[in-house]
Amino acid sequence: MATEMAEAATRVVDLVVGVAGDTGVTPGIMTTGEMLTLAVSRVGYDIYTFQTNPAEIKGGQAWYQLRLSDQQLLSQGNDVNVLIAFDEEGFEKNEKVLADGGVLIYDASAYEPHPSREFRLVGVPMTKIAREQVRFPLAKNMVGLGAAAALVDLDLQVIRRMIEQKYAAKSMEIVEKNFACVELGANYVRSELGLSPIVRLKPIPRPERLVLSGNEAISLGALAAGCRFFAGYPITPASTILEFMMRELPRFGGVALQMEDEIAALASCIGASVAGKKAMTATSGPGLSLMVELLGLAVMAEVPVVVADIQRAGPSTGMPTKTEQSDLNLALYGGHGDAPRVVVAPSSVGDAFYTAIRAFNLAEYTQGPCILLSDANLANRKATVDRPDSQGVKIVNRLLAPESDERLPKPFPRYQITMSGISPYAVPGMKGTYFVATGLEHDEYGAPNYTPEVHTAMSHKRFRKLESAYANRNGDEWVSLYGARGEADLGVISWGSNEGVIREAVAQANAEGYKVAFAHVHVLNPLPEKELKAFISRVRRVMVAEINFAGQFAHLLAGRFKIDPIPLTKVSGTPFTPQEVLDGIRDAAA
Amino acid sequence: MATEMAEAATRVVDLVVGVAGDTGVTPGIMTTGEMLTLAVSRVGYDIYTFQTNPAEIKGGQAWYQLRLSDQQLLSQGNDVNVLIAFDEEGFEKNEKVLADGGVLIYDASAYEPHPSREFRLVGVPMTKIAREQVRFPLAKNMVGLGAAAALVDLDLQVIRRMIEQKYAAKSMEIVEKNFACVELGANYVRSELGLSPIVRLKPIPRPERLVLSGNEAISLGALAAGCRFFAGYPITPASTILEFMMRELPRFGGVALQMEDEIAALASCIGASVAGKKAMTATSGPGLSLMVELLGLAVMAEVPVVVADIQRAGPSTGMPTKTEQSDLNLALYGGHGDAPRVVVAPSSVGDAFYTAIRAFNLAEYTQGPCILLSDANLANRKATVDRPDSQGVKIVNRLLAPESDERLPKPFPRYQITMSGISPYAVPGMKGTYFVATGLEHDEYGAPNYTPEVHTAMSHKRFRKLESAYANRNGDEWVSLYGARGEADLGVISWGSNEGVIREAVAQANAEGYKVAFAHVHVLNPLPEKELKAFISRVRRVMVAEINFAGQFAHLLAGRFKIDPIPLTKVSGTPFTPQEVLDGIRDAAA
Amino acid sequence: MTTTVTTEKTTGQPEERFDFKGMIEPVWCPGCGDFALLNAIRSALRQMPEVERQNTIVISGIGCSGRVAAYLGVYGFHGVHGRALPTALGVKEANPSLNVLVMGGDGDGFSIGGGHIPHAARRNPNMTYIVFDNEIYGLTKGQVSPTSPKGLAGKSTPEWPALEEPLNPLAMLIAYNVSFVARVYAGSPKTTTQIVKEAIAHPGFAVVQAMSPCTTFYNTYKLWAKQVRTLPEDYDPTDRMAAFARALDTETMWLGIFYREERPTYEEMIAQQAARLRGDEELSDDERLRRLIDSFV
Amino acid sequence: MTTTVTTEKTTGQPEERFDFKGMIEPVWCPGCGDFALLNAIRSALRQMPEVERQNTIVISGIGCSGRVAAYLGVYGFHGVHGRALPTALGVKEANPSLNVLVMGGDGDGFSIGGGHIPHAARRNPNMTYIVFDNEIYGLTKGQVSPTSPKGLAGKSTPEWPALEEPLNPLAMLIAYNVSFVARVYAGSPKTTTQIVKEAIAHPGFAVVQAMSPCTTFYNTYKLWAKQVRTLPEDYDPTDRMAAFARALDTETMWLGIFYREERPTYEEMIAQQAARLRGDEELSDDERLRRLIDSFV
Ligand SMILES: Cc1ncc(C[n+]2csc(CCOP(=O)(O)OP(=O)(O)O)c2C)c(N)n1
Ligand SMILES: Cc1ncc(C[n+]2csc(CCOP(=O)(O)OP(=O)(O)O)c2C)c(N)n1
Ligand code: SF4
Ligand code: SF4
Ligand SMILES: [Mg+2]
Ligand SMILES: [Mg+2]
Repeated sequence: MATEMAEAATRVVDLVVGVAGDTGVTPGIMTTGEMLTLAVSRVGYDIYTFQTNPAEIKGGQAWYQLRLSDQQLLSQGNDVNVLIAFDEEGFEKNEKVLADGGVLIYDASAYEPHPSREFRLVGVPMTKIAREQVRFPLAKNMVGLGAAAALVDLDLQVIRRMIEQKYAAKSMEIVEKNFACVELGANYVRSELGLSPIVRLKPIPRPERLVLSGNEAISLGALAAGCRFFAGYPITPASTILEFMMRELPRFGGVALQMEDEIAALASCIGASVAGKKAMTATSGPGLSLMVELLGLAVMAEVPVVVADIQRAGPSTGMPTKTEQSDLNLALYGGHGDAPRVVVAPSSVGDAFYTAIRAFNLAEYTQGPCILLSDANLANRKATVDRPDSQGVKIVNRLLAPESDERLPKPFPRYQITMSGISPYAVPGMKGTYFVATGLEHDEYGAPNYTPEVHTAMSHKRFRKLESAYANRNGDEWVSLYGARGEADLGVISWGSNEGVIREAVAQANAEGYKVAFAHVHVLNPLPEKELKAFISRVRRVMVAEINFAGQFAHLLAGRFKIDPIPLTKVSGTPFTPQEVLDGIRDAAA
Repeated sequence: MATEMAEAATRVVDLVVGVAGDTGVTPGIMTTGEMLTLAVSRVGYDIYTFQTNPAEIKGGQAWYQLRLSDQQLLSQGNDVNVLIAFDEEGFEKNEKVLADGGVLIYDASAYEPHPSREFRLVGVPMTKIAREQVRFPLAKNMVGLGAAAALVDLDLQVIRRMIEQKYAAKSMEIVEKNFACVELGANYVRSELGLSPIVRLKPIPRPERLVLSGNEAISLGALAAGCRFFAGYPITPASTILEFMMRELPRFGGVALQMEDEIAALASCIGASVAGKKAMTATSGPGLSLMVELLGLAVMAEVPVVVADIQRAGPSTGMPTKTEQSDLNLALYGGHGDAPRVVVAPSSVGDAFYTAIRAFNLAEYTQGPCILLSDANLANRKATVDRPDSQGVKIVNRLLAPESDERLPKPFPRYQITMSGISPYAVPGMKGTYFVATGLEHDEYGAPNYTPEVHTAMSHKRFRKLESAYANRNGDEWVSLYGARGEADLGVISWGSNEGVIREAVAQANAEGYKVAFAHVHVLNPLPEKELKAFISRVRRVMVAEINFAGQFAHLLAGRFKIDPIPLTKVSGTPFTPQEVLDGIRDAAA
Repeated sequence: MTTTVTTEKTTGQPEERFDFKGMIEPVWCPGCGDFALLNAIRSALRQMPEVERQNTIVISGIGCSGRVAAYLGVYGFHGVHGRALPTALGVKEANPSLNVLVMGGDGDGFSIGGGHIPHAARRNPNMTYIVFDNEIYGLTKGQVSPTSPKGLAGKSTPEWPALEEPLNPLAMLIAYNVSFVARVYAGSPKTTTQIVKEAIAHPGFAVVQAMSPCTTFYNTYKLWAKQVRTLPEDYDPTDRMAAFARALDTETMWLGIFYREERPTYEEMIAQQAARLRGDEELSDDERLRRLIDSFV
Repeated sequence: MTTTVTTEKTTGQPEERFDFKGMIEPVWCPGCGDFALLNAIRSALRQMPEVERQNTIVISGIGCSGRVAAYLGVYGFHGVHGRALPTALGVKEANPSLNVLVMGGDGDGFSIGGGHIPHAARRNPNMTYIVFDNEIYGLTKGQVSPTSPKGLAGKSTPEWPALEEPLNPLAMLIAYNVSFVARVYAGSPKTTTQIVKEAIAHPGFAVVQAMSPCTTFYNTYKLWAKQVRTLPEDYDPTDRMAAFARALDTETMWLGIFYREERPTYEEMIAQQAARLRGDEELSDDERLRRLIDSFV
């Protein structure tokens, strides 16, 4: 496994930069972070970001965290090495994450920090420079960006190109003013303060890579999978998928609709799929809750459809801007009656592209709903990813019946009982294969039928389809294994966006002498029984890590494999840090 | 336990009567069964019915099964001893359940049966008698009823009183004609055929008891618990609760509304509860699916509300007239985020009254939603039950804050963190206790708050409330134990309407020499851990019996107690028969 | 339920056309108005040579009327209660060449599903929605519906007659600016066939309120026979104010086309916008995707 | 978010009345129209001596506007998106003595929650619903709403301007026969206060469309300033046809009371029916229950 190597590789550069402040006072705090991210990535470094938006509608404390390295990054990191804090509250709220001896870049015209520990203080009069030297006070954040660039020796021309991309369409004057701020910030650090860089981000020559957010990766994956119908309803943090699809799908001859609510959104996707198109909707918890009845319809009527649930902290409206992995139970069990469905989860930004494809493949293969469980953390954060290999990827289309001879009509067995449970589908428009898709229990021809025999046979069929999907996964990796091979003292199991963080922690733990293995599960239903059984049998104790209160995945595994896992849970609205997982491993191993 | 005695008691009378036919051809097939049921109950016998309605909107084969005994009845029984079949299809469809040597009463003017086994044939020209002798062909079912009455030696005057109760308001002529048919049917059997009764239902002197259906028992229980607001939307098999409450609640100073959909129904119940009333809605699977988002709101905003889900066979529209216990997962997990709620299930018609009260008590105690899981089988079937003891029952009301001094306003800590998790509630109208109930994460005062500390503390609080309910159950029996005491070879665990059937089968199995214990669980969340642990520890193997495909309860128990239970499931849309459970026990013990 | 097969004739002359009968027989009660509506719709379809069996799909909700999806022998989707309209929108926009018919009851359409109508109207998809209105919940056995008259004692609640004013579906549809609004009556099959044909032919969103007595739970044959009247000859269906006035006149059950207006269909607008977005360059989907991915470098 | 306490004055003379301020400060963007509406509503409440703090409850949906439930210092319920109306109905029928105010956005009320309005209208509960209409989805950052003008490019989809016709909320409300229909504008605070007072005083279901520019995502101050006009002096709000005609005139943003009618409230009808059902006999609930149970012997 090549990845094991990467985990062990020593990093020459590994730096975490945090940007903090009140967006009402300093507009563009997120832009500061994003530009730094893009610039760093342009010169060839790996990036991995994490951000929290304020709860206020406008204004409020925001946080943008960028980790960068010359090696592959698996997590947002732990402590921050450089903190850019535009206001005092921004500093005080985040002081605790600044590493001992770290660098604090602050707006010296706004406040004087009173740190409780030893930091390197880099005071730059950002407001003053922007107002007095450039007469553009709005761009004080750009002074901060320049200061940071100087400290990491980043080529300012790369930043200039970012600024041009963003503002050139508006006006070149704005470009010039913004860049002037950047230059003045950099100069102030170099000349006035006479500081030399703490690292030098020399360009690394390598093939260009993408900088994507999780939601962008899901959207691109959907397009690659052949999604040609999308319907949604705005909701944080899923709206950017709706917006992406509204913008791009028409270019691919598809249709994207903003519907009146989530129920209508899923209903229209089901309709589009009945008409033969690959269809998807994207929502977050409250929307998924509303879709439950229609999920059951897709199961019963056997209609392929992908539902992306970008989880946020619940229950109810909860904390819309915070992350959580607490919709697993709803994804698995949301539906009255026995309503089996496929559930998959992307593990990283790069993986989100392939997971979207997997979701479509499984929905089309099983002719039923597939829920894709991402989360707010993955949705918003950016990471460098290799150009996805859209050619090499396998695309599955639903099994189609041959068009029949119109003059020899026979009833079309849309719900034919087969070994695999999969029955050939006919697309409206085809001749001779008329059928009625229905949410009533039905015989093979779709006629309502409430006999014990038919209900029993059809219940089996609906579950069997999922088993067939597992049996036919053909080398598609439903579980990724990391860490110790063979017998291990501890086996960590996780799902969703935690993969990278846990890989990092597990690598560290093994480096410290613990014997820890890690299984990351990509398909949550049907569970990859064989792989997990094998994993469980070779570890002394299982720990299940997830961002929710109840230990939802732990409970699922306990029931399925009759094990008593140690839960490692977190309910703070933020992702795990590698340190937290490492601490968990140490506790469990102790 | 007195019940153990009853199980062992020998029955002098134990008879199963089935009524079958096409309701389009013979109207009043259900009425035939119902009248027989009421009459038998009036003379002091225990009754237990089971019925299936045709799938057609009008017409189609219906089935009404009545078991009667001089001892307590726990199930609908197995084979039928007397079959009244009005048409040939009715006979042929149900011939298989008629016991060898059983009695077939048939309409000799409609068909001649060709039985494949040995039965006692009682042909009565029902159509002819009704048409020619009474000139009231509509009442041919009454001729059948009379014939059956003669065969069990039932006092015809009791039937006459039933007929009067039903039709006297319409016209006495109809009463007379109906009763004439009954008498002629009875006479034909006695005089023309010269048959003597197969049993003699002599009146048993005992206190009058009620004949209730499950839905009636739930409705009455809700009224006894203090329910004063109801809102619903029609759906089979829950509509009769809506209709009951619309009829009766206004008399109690309450309000019952038929809303525009299930979402509006639960929303208005939540609103009524916020205003201080005890509120309930009733629905079936599709409706519960639609209520999922609002269930989460009730959890987060901490609003007591009872949701009765009268399960039918799913998924989706499924088989609306058939029974199933497949909404357990949805009841437990239907909600995004970690959204704990109480789930209870009535085990019999008599228990449904008390379970409704328990549901309200737990909803009010925990200040959150309580889902009551009944099913189509329980909803419709009638049973004799003792007059409920509405005086002796404990009624719990939500914890209220004292009205505060208006001139000393302080913020009211609606969501105060307490040991039990329960915070005092203030009813709008009270002075000085203003608060905003909210579905956003919030601090103790209800102000939105997205900090890790608050989300963690509030998540704990929401779960802690359920633990407190369990700790404070105060002698309320959350699990009923039957069968073998001490060590047993097999422990059956079940929930919902299966209790009686399994008790009967377990008693039989123990009589046959097996060592079987039975734990019936009344509260499914929070699970009664202590009782179940103790039960599990004293049985060699656990078998979980339930009417669904996936073994939903079995999976729950497996995860919670790390056991590997034998599932005994059924997906035919009908309840277990005692024989089926007995067979399951024998297999498991073998 | 037995599955019987309707033998199909070859297409060709109208009289040889497919009879638009499904594999299964209706399960409705004797005398139910839905039979007459079904027949009238069948006749309409048979009389429209442009309607091809394989390109027609009926999307229906849940209710007695919802069963109709299975009775026309074309493609069908018998979905869940109240969601036929957004489901149908998905079908139509996914494949605009399909002839999409939506059917269901007054409860399905105006109660649980009522929120979807104005949003369909805003888009004006070229599809036809026929609401089988019996002013009652048939399938669930006689509860009042949103069009039940005030004071109606639903079968099951005789002592608690409805306190609610009935909706005025036509007034609502006109306020929503549905581009074709009509009412028909099961007791007038010829007009029904005629108006259903016009509704299907209308290029845009057509909604037909189809009055259909429920013989079992609310038998309105006699009542409605006295109330129905055809809209006058000189009635101008392009006058929205006049249509609204007519809709408010609830003494008479006016039959006919209340309102019609031709405006671009949603499919047309989408196609136009898509063409603009795609630009002139002929690109394969793969190539488009590659370029899109490249924009994230 | 900090929790600050508003000190409360003793009730008494209007100027000494509770100021209807909540514990927490609004989180809205600077200049948001919701501020002006909030102030106008506050003034209305302060000027109505019959409105008592402890008997007033605000039920709101989700959206920027939905936050208002916490800003008035009375009882509040900030529920889920789109369900404020049926929630409020439950509150009102459970305790008719409460003064029930419902508030939320155009998306909340006309999109996801739109299906509930006609059914509230049918019942005519005595409560007031104020829709903060900014013709945009504010909280979710600028997507088009059902009242957005056709062709509006939502902030996030500049290349895909809305193809849908906007709803006409007033026309809909008049078709639903809402018994009090009005429109106000955040830029006209005095009229707003006046009309909100009339809406609250109206014995029945009152709906106020309250135009409220979203400075961040769709700043309509300039546009609307040109469009608003107060309904003429001689306008007759009891004429439903005239009201409909006025609603269809979308060139002008008419402000004022479009329609009002007094008819029995739902609470009154329920009370009447309940009295009839209970009969004259004075019975305790226990006794009633005993009798009901006995009827099942
Ligand atoms: C979500 C949901 N709620 C309720 C039902 C039960 N239900 C089935 S049909 C129906 C209404 C029937 O009335 P209508 O739509 O007028 O159709 P009709 O039977 O009168 O033709 C209802 C409430 C359901 N199937 N699904
Ligand atoms: C079920 C559900 N779907 C979506 C959302 C996300 N959401 C929050 S507010 C809102 C709409 C906001 O628009 P509007 O109602 O007009 O209020 P405004 O913010 O403009 O005042 C949406 C879609 C949600 N909270 N719940
Ligand atoms: S119940 Fe009424 S609507 Fe339904 S089939 Fe029978 S007559 Fe028709
Ligand atoms: S986003 Fe718009 S509606 Fe929301 S607070 Fe800001 S200005 Fe007001
Ligand atoms: Mg109807
Ligand atoms: Mg808005």
